[in-house]
Amino acid sequence: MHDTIIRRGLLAGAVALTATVVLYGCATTRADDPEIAARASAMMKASFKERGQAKLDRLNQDETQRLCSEYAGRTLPASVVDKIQKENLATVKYPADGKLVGDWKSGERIAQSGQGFQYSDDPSRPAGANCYACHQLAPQELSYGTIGPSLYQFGKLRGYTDETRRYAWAKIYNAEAFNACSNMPRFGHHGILTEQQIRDVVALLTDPASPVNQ
Amino acid sequence: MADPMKIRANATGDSTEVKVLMSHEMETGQRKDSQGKTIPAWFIQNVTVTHGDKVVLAAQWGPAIAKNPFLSFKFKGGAKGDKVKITWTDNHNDTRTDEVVIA
Amino acid sequence: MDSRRRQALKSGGGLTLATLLVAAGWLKPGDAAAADAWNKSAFETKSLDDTMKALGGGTPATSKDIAFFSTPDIAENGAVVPIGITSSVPKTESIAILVEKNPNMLAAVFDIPAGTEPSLSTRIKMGQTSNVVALVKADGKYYVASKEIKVTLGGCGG
Amino acid sequence: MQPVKRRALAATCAIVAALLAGAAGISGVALAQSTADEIQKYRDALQDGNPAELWEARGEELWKTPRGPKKVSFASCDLGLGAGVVKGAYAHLPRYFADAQRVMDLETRLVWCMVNQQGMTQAEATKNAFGNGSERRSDIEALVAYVTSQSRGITMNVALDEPHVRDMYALGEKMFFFRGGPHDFACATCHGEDGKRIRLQDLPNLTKTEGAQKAYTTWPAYRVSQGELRTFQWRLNDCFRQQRFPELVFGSDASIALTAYLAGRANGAKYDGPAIKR
Repeated sequence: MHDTIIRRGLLAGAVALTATVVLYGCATTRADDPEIAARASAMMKASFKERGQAKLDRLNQDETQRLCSEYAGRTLPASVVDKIQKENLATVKYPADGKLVGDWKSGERIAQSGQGFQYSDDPSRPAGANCYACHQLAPQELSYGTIGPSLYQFGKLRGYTDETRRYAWAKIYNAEAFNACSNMPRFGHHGILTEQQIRDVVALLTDPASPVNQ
Repeated sequence: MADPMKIRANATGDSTEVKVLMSHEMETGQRKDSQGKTIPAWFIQNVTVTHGDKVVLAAQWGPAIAKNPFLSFKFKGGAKGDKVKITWTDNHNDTRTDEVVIA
Repeated sequence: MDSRRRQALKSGGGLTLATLLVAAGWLKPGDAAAADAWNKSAFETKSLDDTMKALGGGTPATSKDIAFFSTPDIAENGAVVPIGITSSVPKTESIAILVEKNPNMLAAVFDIPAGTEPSLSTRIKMGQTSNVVALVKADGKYYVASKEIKVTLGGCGG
Repeated sequence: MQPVKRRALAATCAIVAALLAGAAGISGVALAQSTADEIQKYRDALQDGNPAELWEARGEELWKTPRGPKKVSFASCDLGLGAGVVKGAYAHLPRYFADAQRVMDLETRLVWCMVNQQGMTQAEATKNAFGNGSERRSDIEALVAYVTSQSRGITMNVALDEPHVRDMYALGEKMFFFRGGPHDFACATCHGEDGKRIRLQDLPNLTKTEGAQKAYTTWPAYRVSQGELRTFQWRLNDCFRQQRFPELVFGSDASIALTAYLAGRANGAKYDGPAIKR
C-alpha cells in the first residue's frame, strides 16, 4: 500500500519538479496546491489505523474542517466566513425546556477534565470540555492555557442576563457560528458534551455564585 | 536486570561533587494497572556512596523518590584519579554497584 | 556495560548490602549495620509526630539554618520535583525529606558523615500541592524547615 | 479566523481583567508572570541531571552489539553519512535512501537496518517502538537516544533541495493544517500562533522558524511525566491521540512527511537533544 502511494508521490513530484524549483525559495509559505492536498489526505488515510473508539472516519472532513484546512494560515475571504458561520449557526439547538443554567460545581469539573474521545479514553465515562487547557476561568486555578481569551468574570462583565447565557450556550454548542475557523471544538454540534453538561458549563460562566465571577 | 548508573565525580580543590542517575522504576505500590490491579511497590531502599573505604553518604529511600533517581552532593578529601563507588539495593533485594574515577 | 560485574552482583543477590560491602572491603564491619538499615516503621508514618517517633527524636525546632535551593515553588509535574537542601546547623548528622500530603510522609533520609557537606539535591514525587519538610539531625537534636510546593496539572490534561 | 475582531476582544478582556484585578489589590498579570517564572525555575532545576543519559548508554551498547538472526551490529547500518557513522547523522534526517527507495526518519531507518541487515521481521523490529517501564523496554528509544546524542551541537541540515524530501515536506505541511475528528483539531490548532500555552505549557509556534527550531532540536526528550525517553515518532503519535485522531502508524509515510516538514523548518539551528521535558 505504501509503495503505490510513494510511487504516485514520486511521479507527481517529478512532474511538479520544474514548478517547485521556482517555488522553493518560499518554502515557508504554505502550499495551496489542491493536488498536494489530495495526496496528503490519501497519505493520511494509509498512515493511520483505527484504535478503540477512534475509527478512520475521523479523517473524513466536513465542509467546515475542509475549508478551514484549505485557508489555514491565510486570511479567510468574507464569503467563506459567512458561509461557515451561517451553516454552523443553523446547527445550534437550545434546550427544549429553555433551562440554560445548571450547576457551576459540576461545570468546574467538566472544565477541568480533558477526558473523552481519545482512543486511550474509556468511552463509557463522560467527556470533559477541558476549558482550562485554553482559557483562564476561576482565578484559583493557576494552570490555565491562553489559546483562547480569559473567561474570568465572564458573567460579571457581560451581565447575568438571558442574552449572555444564550450566547454562552450557542458559543459552547458551536463556536464556528460566531468565529469561522475558531480553534474551539464544537461541543454541542459534535456531541462532545450532553445538554446537561453544557448547562453546567454555562453555569460556571454565568452563575453569580460561580468562582469565575468572584 | 538493572542497568548501569551514570555517575559523574568532579574535584575542585578539596571538594568532590558527585552526581548520579540510577535506572529504576521506583514503583510506589499505590498505582493500579489497566485491569485495576495494584502494581506492587518496587523501589530502591538503600544507597551507599564510598570513597576508598570511607562511606561518604548513606541514604534510605522510600518510594517517594522519583523514577530514575537523581542525587547530587559534595564531599571533602577526594582527589582526581580516586574512585567513587555507589551501590543501591532495592526492596526486591536486587542490587547494583558502579564506580567512577574522579575527574 | 560491564556484564561480568553485573554477573557477580547477580550471584550475590541473596546477600544483604552490608555483607556485600563488607565482603568487598568497602566498609569496616563496624560501619555495616548503619549502612544496611532501612527504617520500615519510619517510612510507613503518616504524620510528622509519628515520623519523629520512628526516627527516635522528639519535637524538632524550627530553624533558619536550613535552606532549600534549586527547589521551585511550583512543580510542572508532581512525578518529578527537584529538592535541594542545605543545612548550616553545626554538626549536621542527617537530613531527611518529608512530604506532608504524600500517603507516607517520609521520602528519604541521608546520613551525612563528617567530611561530607550537609547539602544535597534529589528529586521526589508529590501527589498534590503540599508542604515539604527538611528535617535535620545535628548533634543529637532535630531541626526543621518547610516550604510549600504547588503541584500543577499540565499539558492537554491527559 | 477573524484575527482583528478576536484580538480586539481578547485585548479588551485582558484590560478589563487587569483593571478589576488591580482594584482588588492583586495583579492577574503579575500572578501569571510569577507562575511562569516559577515553572521556568522548575525546568532549570531539572537540567542538571537528565535521565536520558541512561537511555543513551543502553543505546550505545545496543548499537555495538551483534543482533537479530544474522548476528549483525549497526556497524553496517548507513544513516546517510556512511555505514556505521553516527556522528552528526541525525542532523541530516529525514533523508532519501536509494537502497530503500524511500524518505526515512531515524526510527524508520533503524527498523530498516534491523530488518534488512540483522534479519528481524518488521513485527519484531517494531514490537516495542514505544517503551513502558522495565516490563516493556524499547530498544528503538534507546538507540534513538544514543544516535541523537551524537548530533548534539551540530547544525540541522535536512536536504530540502532533494526532490523526494521536498515532496514529503510539502505533504507534511498540508498535514500540519489538516483539521479533523470530533474536536476539529489540527496540529496548527495548538502550534500555529506565537506566545500561546496549554495549561502552563508553552506551545511552540511551529509555523515560525524560531519555534520549529526550538521544538525540533529538543526531541527526543526524557518526559518526567512518564519517566520515559520519548522519540519524535512518539511525539507525533501522542499529538494525534490528543487530537482525537485514530492512531498514527509507526514509521508510516504521514509520520515521515510531518517529521520532514518540522525537521526541515528547524534547519540552521544547532541540535540540542535529547532534552528533558515535563
